[in-house]
Amino acid sequence: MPKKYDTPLLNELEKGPWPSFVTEIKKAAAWNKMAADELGQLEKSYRTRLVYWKHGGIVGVRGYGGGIIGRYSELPDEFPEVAHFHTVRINQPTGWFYSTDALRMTCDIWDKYGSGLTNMHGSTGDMVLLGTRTESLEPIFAEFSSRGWDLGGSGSAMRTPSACIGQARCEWANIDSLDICNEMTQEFQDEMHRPAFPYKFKIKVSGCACDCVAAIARADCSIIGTWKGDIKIDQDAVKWYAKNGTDIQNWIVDMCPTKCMSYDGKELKIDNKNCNRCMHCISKMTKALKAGDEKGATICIGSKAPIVVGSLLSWVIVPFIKVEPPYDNLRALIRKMIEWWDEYAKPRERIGELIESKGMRSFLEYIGVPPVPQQIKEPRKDPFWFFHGDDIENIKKLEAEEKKTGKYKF
Amino acid sequence: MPKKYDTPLLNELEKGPWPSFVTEIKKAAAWNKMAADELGQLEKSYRTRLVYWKHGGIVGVRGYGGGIIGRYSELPDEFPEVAHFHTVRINQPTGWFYSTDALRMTCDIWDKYGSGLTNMHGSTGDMVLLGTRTESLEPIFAEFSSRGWDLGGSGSAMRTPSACIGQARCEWANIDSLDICNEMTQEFQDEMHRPAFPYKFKIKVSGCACDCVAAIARADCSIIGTWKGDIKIDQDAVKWYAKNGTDIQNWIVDMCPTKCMSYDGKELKIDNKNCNRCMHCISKMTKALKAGDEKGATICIGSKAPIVVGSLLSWVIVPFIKVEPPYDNLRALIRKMIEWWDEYAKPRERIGELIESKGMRSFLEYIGVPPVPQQIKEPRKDPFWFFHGDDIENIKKLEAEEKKTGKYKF
Amino acid sequence: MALPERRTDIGPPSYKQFLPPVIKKNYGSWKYHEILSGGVMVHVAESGDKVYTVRVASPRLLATETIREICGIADKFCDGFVRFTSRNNVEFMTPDESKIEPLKKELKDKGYTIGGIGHRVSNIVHTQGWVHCHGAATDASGIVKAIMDELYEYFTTKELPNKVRIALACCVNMCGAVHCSDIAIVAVHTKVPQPNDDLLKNLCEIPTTIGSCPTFAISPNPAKKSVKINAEKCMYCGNCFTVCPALPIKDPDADGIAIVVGGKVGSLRSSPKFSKLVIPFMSNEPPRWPKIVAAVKLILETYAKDAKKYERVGEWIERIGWEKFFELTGITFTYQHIDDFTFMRDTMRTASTFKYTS
Amino acid sequence: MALPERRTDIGPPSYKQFLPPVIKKNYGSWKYHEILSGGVMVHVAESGDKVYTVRVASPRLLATETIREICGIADKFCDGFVRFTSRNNVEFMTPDESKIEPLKKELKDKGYTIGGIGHRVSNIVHTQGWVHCHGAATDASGIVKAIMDELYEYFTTKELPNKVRIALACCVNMCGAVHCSDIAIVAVHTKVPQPNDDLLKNLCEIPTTIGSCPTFAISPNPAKKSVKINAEKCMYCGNCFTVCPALPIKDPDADGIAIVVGGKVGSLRSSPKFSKLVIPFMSNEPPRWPKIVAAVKLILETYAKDAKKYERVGEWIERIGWEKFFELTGITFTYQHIDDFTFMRDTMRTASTFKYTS
Ligand code: SRM
Ligand code: SRM
Ligand code: SRM
Ligand code: SRM
Ligand code: SF4
Ligand code: SF4
Ligand code: SF4
Ligand code: SF4
Ligand code: SF4
Ligand code: SF4
Ligand code: SF4
Ligand code: SF4
Repeated sequence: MPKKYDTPLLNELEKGPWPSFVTEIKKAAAWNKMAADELGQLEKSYRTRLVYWKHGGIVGVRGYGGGIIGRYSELPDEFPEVAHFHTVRINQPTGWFYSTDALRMTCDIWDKYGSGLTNMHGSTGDMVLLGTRTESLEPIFAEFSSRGWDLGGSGSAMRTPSACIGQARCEWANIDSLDICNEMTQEFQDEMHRPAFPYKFKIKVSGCACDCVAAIARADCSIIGTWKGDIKIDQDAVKWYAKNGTDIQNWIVDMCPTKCMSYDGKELKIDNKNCNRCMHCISKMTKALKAGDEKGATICIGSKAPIVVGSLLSWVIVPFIKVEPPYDNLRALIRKMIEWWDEYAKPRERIGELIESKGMRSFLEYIGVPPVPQQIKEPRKDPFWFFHGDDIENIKKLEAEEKKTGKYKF
Repeated sequence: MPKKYDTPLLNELEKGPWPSFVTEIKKAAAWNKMAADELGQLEKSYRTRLVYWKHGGIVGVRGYGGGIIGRYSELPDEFPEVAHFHTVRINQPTGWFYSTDALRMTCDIWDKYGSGLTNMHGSTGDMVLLGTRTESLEPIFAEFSSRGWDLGGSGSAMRTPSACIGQARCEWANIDSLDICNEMTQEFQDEMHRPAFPYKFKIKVSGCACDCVAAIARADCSIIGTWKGDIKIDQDAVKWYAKNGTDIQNWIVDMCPTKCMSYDGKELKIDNKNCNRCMHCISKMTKALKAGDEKGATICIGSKAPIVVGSLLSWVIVPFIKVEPPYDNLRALIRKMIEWWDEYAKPRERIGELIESKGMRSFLEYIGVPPVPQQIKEPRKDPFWFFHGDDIENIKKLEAEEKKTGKYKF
Repeated sequence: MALPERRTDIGPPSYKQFLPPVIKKNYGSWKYHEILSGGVMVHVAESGDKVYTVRVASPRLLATETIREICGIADKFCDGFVRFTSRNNVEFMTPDESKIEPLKKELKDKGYTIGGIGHRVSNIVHTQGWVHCHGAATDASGIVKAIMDELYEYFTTKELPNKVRIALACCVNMCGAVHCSDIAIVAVHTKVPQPNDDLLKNLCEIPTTIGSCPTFAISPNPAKKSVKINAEKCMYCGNCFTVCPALPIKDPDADGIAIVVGGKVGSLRSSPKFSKLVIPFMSNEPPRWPKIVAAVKLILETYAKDAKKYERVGEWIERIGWEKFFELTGITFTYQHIDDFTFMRDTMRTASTFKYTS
Repeated sequence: MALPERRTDIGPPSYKQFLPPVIKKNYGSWKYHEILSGGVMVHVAESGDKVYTVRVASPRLLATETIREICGIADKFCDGFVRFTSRNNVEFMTPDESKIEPLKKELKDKGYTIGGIGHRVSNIVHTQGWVHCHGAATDASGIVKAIMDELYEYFTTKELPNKVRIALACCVNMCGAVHCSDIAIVAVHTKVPQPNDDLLKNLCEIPTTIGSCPTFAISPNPAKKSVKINAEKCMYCGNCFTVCPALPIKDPDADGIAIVVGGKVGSLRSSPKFSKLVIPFMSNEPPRWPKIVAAVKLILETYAKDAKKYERVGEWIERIGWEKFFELTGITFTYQHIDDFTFMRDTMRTASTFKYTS
C-alpha cells in the first residue's frame, strides 16, 4: 500500500475551478507508491520552500545516450519510493494526435513500471513519463519500442522535433509541418539517441507566421511556412466581414505593418510587393483572404533560452525554400548546418551562439547560402568589418571593368 | 617668397561651382611659405594616395596641457615649411557669432605667426588655426589671451563645449543654450586646459529636440531643451497652414510618433499627456504651435564615435531639470558625473563606456538621480540582475507591510 | 516474464495513423474556421466537410487515470481519437455537429473546463518545479494552478484584445518559451552560492567550476582547495551549481519570483519580441502565491482595459511606451529594470522624447 | 617686439558682445520664421522685429583673406556681425529687408553660393584628411568638394523630402557626427598592419601595443622583440598604429571609402539613429573620386524619388525595409553588411516577415 501523507498545503491547490495537478498526483498516489512519495516530498517542499531533488545522474537504456532524465531524491530515507525518480521522454507522435488505443497502451506500460504520472507534454514536445527506477528503464524501453514507440532526445543531441497542427486542421499551413517534422525526426534518429553534438539542437516547424509551435523562439532550427505570390482576396467575403462588424480600416488596414493595404469602404486592395506576409489580415479575415500560391518555408537559425549570453530569437538564413517530399534539400541543409556547428563549437555552445562568435560569413559559406538583405533587419553600423580572401581584389577587378564600360556597379 | 608647386591634381578641385578649399590654400600659399608647402605636400598625397603627416608629438603652451595638436611632416626635407605644422584650437565664442573686428583681429595674429589657413570651425566647435611652428605657439597664445581669447580643449580633458544658436535666433529654444554653453565653458577652464581626465569629455547644448548641434550623438554630456505643459495651438494659424498647402493629416497628424494628434479638417487637437515633445508638428507648423510653458532640459550622457566598442548615442539620465542662471544645479551635476567617471574609468574609457561596464546603478547612486522608466527604451530582457545592499531586505519589509494592510505594492 | 524484443532508432509512430478520419480526408484542404465560443471552433474544408473542436484545460501533469478517462470520452464522441495542443490543452474533434452539445455536457459533468480558443488566456506553458527538477527556485504547477483559478473566466468566456500567452519557468534556464511570452513568471535565486569547501574539493573540478561562471565571479581558493565567489559580480544564474553541486544556491527566503512581460512569437503585425522585466522579485509564498497571482492579474487587466483590439501585450506597451506601462500598472521602477549586462546599450533611451508620468 | 601679457583660463570672449543688435534686442523672444528661398529666411520676433538671414556655403578650410572678405561684406550689410553655423556655413543677418537683394547680389558677384536652408543638402561636415591628420585614409576636403559640385543644386534650389545631412570622416575615429548622418562617407583601411620589427623594438611598448587591439589580434613575437598580428582577427581599426607607429596600416590601394546611411540626430518623429553600412569599399580615386560621388548621388536621388514628404533618409529606409533599399538602389549586398562584431544579434532578422526583392 502506498504511504499516505498529510498534505494540508497541497490540499489548498485542490480548491478553485482550474484542474488541479494535486488531484492528479493524488489519483496516482492512491495506488502507486512512487506517486505517494512524490506527493509527500512535494508537500515538504511546499512547507520548507526548497526543492529536494539531486543533480541528475547519468542513467539510460542500452545503446542510447539520451531520452531519460536521471533524478534522485535528496531525502531517500524520508521518501524511499522516490529515491530514484527518473523521467522517460517518449517521442510524441508528430502533432500530438493519438488514437485512444495508443494512449491506453502507454498508460498500461507506465502503470506497470512507473509512477502513473505523466506530463502531456513536455515543453520540447515529448510525452514525459514522470518518475521511475533505474532498473525499470530497460523494460519500459522494450515495451515501448516493441510497440513502435521510441525515446525522445536529451543531453547534447538532436532533440525531439515538434510541429504545429498544420495541414491537419489549419487553413493557413503553407507547408506540411507534420510531415516535415516527422521526416526530420526519422532522419536524425542516430543523432537523437547518441548524444555527440556540442550541445542540444532543436527543430520546430510552423506552417505559417502565426508560429503556433513557437519555433522562432525555441528551436535551433526554426522552419516557418510562407508563400510567394499575391494574397487572394474574395471581395464578397470582405463585404461580409464589413457587414458583420469587422472594422476593416481600423482593425486590418491600419494594423498592417507595411501599410500595404487600402480600403475605400468597398474594395480591399493589397500592394503585394510590399506585403511581408505577416498573417495579420489573413488571420483576422480568414474567409476573405488566402495566401499566395507558391508555397515554401523560411529557415531561421539559433533561438534559445537566456543561459548565459542572453536569449536569442532565430535569425533568417534561407528566406525562401521549397519543402516538398522527400525533403532532400532540407535534410541536406540541416546536416550541413550541424556539420559546421559540430566542427567549430565549444561544448555547451548552441549554434546561434557559435554564429555570433564565429561570424555569419563562415556559416553561410559553409552551408552554401549567399548573403541577402532578407537575413538582416539592418546592416551593421560601426565601420569595422573584415575582408577575406580576394574580396578587395574582386572589387578592384570590378572597378577596372567599370573603367572600361563607364558604368558603375555598386 | 613661398615656393610654387605644380598642382595638376588639386587644380581639378578648383573646377565646379562649390567653393574650393584648393583656392583657399592657394590664396594663402601666394604669400605664406607654410601654406605653400602644405599645398605641395597635399598634391603629393593626391598623387600617391598616401598621407605624409607623422604621429602628433606633444607640444603646447606653458601651463597648458592642451589646445594644440602637434603635427610634423614625414617629408621635412621635401617640404621644410611644414616640418612643424601644429594646429591651434581657439575656443570659439559660443554660437559662432563674431564681430568683424574680432574676426579680423584673429586673422591678423594668424597671418603673423601661422599659415594663414583656418578651419571655421572644427567639428568640436573650435576655431581651428591650421599650421604653425612650435616656437610660435607661445607668441600666438600671448596675442590671443591678452585680447580676451583662450585655447580650446584637446587630449584627455574637458573639450570645448558648443551650442546651437538657440534663443539668439530661434523660436523653439526652451533653454538658453548659448548662455549655458558659455557658463559651462567658463566653469571648466581648468579641466579644459590641464588634461587630467581618463579621456576626453564633451558637452553640447541644443535648445530643443531638433538638436541643431548634434549633441545627442557626439557629446559625453548632451543637454537638450524641452518643456512640460500643453502645446499651445493657434487654430487660426492652423487654418492658415491648411489653406496654404499644408496637408495637415498626412504631413503632421499621421507623422506624429505617438499618434496623439487629431484633425477633423477644422480643428487640430493634441492629447498632450501622450505627446513626447518630438518637435515634428511644431517645426512644420511653427506659426500655429508653441511648446508648453514650463521650460527645462533633458540631460543625456555618453555619446561618442565608434572606436572601439562601437558608437553610442547619449542616454537619458535626468529626464527634466530646470536650467536657469546661475545654473548651480547643472554645474554640480556635471561635476558629480565627472567625479564618478574620474574615479573608476580606465585610461581612454569614455563616460558612456564606463557606465556600460560598471552599470548604471553605480552611476545613478553616485550622482543622486533615481531610476525612472524615462531613462530606458525598455527594461532588460534576460533574468540576470543584481541585488545590492538591502534590496531584498527592503522587499521583505514591504511584503511584511503588505501582509498587514492587505494591499499589495508592486 | 520475458520482455518483448526491443527495437532501436525507429522514432515515433507515424502521426498518420492517429489522424481522425475527417482530418485525414481533408488534410491540407481546409478553407476557413469559425470560433463558436470560448472553447469550440469549427473548421470547414474545401470539400464542405466540417470538423468541430472542443478544447479543454489540462493541468499537464496527468495521472494515467485521467488519460484513460479522456480516452473514454474520445471513444464515445470522437471516433477514438484525441489530441493535445502545443500549450497542453486537450482537443476533442468530431465532424458531427450533433455530438457537440452532448460532448460538452459530458465534459462539464466530469469536471472538465472548456475554453482557451480565440482571444483569451490559454493554458500556462510551464516546467517541472519542485515536482521534478533539481534546480527549481519555485514550484511550477502550483503557481500555474493559483493563477488559472484566478484568471479562469479569461480562459472560458471573457474576451481580450488578443491572445495572451502566459508561461512559467522555475529557474533561469527558462525551459519553455518564457523569454517570448505576453506575461511570464520566472523563478530566480538571489543568494550568492556559498562554497562548501569540504565537499567541493572532492566533488568538483576547480577549473571547470571557475569556467562555468559567465561573469567571472569565481576564483580559486588554493588554501582550501576550493573556490571563492566575488559577491559583487554574481548574478545568481546557478550555472556554477549545475557544474558543481558543492555550490548550493537555493534558499527559501532568497529564492523568489520575477515577472517579465511583452513577448510574443508570432510575426503578425510586429516581429517576435522578448519579454522584459517588470517585477524583479517577490517572495515564494506557497501554497497559493497570492502576490504573484495579483501581479499577473493586474497586468492582464490593465492590458485588457487599455489595449486596442488585436494588440498583443507587447504591442500595447510599445505603443504607449514603457513609462506609461509603469504608470498605468503602478509597478515600481527600480535599478534592476535597467540593464547592466552585455547588451545594455540597446535598452537605453537615446532621445529626449519620452512621456512624462506622475 | 615684446609680446603682450598672456592670461590663462579666461575662456572665450562672451558671445554677448558679438550678437547683432536685433538679435540682442529680441533674444529669447522669437515668434516664428519663414524660409524665403534656398538660402534666405526671416525670423519674426514677438516685438515685430525681423531678422533676415542669408546663408552661404563655405569650404570650411578658409584663408584669412577670405575671412577678411566676409568681414567686409558683413560690415557693409550686417552692422559688422557675421556668424558660422554648426555645419560651417556662413550666415549674414540683417533686420533690414531692403538690404537683402543688394547683399545677395554682392555675394553672387564675389562668387559665394547661397543656399543650405530648409529641406536641402547642407554643407558636408568633415574632417582633416591629407591636409592635416596623420591617420587619414583619404582626403576629406577633396571628396567634399567633388560631391558638393555634383549636388550643388540640392544646396541652392532643389527641395528634398527633408534635410539631408552628409558627413565625411577620413578614418574610423569618425570625427564629426558621421555615425549619425543621413549619408556618410568614411575612409577605411583594409590592410593588416605589417610590423616593422626593427623600428618596433625601439619605438613601442609591447604590452601597450598588444593591449591596444580590440579584437585581440596582436600577440608577442619574442624572437624579434616585436609583435605578430593574426590577419584573420584584424579589422583594420588602426588602433595599434595610434599606439605604435611601427605598425603602419596605410596603403594606397588598400585604403578606400565606405558609405553608411540612414542616421539622424534630431528626435523628430523617430529617435536618433545610427548610420548603417551600404557600400563597404571603393578605391581612393583622387582628385575627384567619381565613383564615390556617383554613389552618394544615387542614394540621394533614390531617396528624393521614393521618400514621403518629411521623411529623413533613415525613416524612409525603415519604412520600406532595407531589402527594398538595396533593390531600389541596386547596391550589392555582401558579407560585410552582416554584422559580425559584438552587437550582431540586434541586427539580424528574427521573423519570416521580410519583403521579397528581385
Ligand atoms: C522537461 C522540460 C520542462 C518541462 O517541464 O516541460 C525540461 C526540463 C529540463 N531542462 Fe529544459 N526542459 C524542457 C524544455 C526546454 C525548452 C523548451 C523547448 O525545448 O521548446 C527550453 C528552451 C529552449 C532552448 O532549448 O533554449 C529549455 C532550456 C533548457 C536549458 C537552457 C539551454 C540554453 O542553451 O539556454 C537548460 C540548461 C542546460 O541545458 O543545461 C535546460 C535543462 C533542463 C534540465 C535537464 C535540468 C538540468 O539542468 O539538468 C531539466 C530537467 C527537468 C527534470 O527534472 O525533468 N533546459 N528546456 C522540457 C523538456 C520536455 C520534453 O522533452 O518535451
Ligand atoms: C492548437 C494550436 C496549434 C497546435 O499545434 O497545437 C493553435 C491553433 C490555432 N491557432 Fe495558434 N495555436 C496554438 C498555439 C499558438 C501559439 C504558440 C504558443 O502559444 O506557444 C501561438 C504564438 C503566440 C505568440 O505569438 O506568442 C499562436 C498564435 C496564433 C495566432 C496569432 C495571434 C496574434 O494575432 O498575435 C493566430 C491568429 C489569430 O488568433 O487570429 C492563431 C490562430 C490559430 C488557429 C485559428 C489556426 C487555424 O486556423 O486553425 C487555431 C485555433 C486558434 C485558437 O486556439 O484560438 N494562432 N498559436 C495551439 C493551441 C495552443 C493552446 O492550447 O492554446
Ligand atoms: C580637428 C578635428 C576634426 C576636424 O577636422 O574638425 C579632429 C581631429 C582629430 N581627432 Fe577627433 N577631431 C575633431 C572632432 C571630433 C569629434 C566631433 C565632436 O567633437 O563633436 C569626434 C566624435 C565625437 C567623439 O568625441 O566621440 C571625434 C572623435 C575622435 C576620436 C574617437 C574618440 C572615441 O572615443 O571614439 C579620436 C581618437 C582618439 O581620441 O584617440 C579622435 C582623434 C583626433 C585626432 C587628435 C587624431 C589623433 O588620433 O591624434 C585628430 C587630429 C587631427 C589634426 O591633425 O588636426 N577624434 N573628434 C575635430 C576637432 C576640432 C575642434 O576642436 O573643433
Ligand atoms: C543654423 C543651425 C543652428 C546653428 O546653431 O548653427 C540650424 C538652424 C535651424 N534649424 Fe536646424 N540648424 C542647424 C543644424 C541642424 C542639425 C545639426 C547638423 O546637421 O549637424 C540638425 C540635426 C540633423 C539631424 O537630425 O541629423 C538640425 C535639425 C533641424 C530640424 C529637424 C529636421 C527633421 O525633420 O528631421 C529642424 C526642423 C525643420 O527643418 O523642420 C531644424 C530647424 C532649424 C531652424 C528652422 C530653427 C529656427 O526656427 O530657426 C533653423 C533654420 C533652418 C535651416 O537651416 O533650414 N533643424 N539642424 C544649423 C545650421 C547648419 C547648416 O549650416 O546647415
Ligand atoms: S502556425 Fe500557422 S499553419 Fe500552423 S497551426 Fe498555427 S496558424 Fe495554422
Ligand atoms: S499579410 Fe500582413 S503585411 Fe501582408 S497585407 Fe496582410 S497585414 Fe499587411
Ligand atoms: S536645436 Fe532647437 S532651439 Fe536650437 S537652433 Fe535648433 S531648432 Fe532652434
Ligand atoms: S511634438 Fe511630436 S509627439 Fe508631440 S504632438 Fe507634435 S508630433 Fe506629436
Ligand atoms: S526551468 Fe530550470 S528548474 Fe525548471 S525544469 Fe527547466 S531547468 Fe529545471
Ligand atoms: S551563480 Fe552564476 S554568476 Fe554567480 S557565481 Fe555561480 S555561475 Fe557565477
Ligand atoms: S577622422 Fe581620423 S584621420 Fe580624420 S581627422 Fe579624425 S582622427 Fe584624423
Ligand atoms: S588594426 Fe586594429 S584590429 Fe588590426 S591589429 Fe591593429 S588594433 Fe588590432
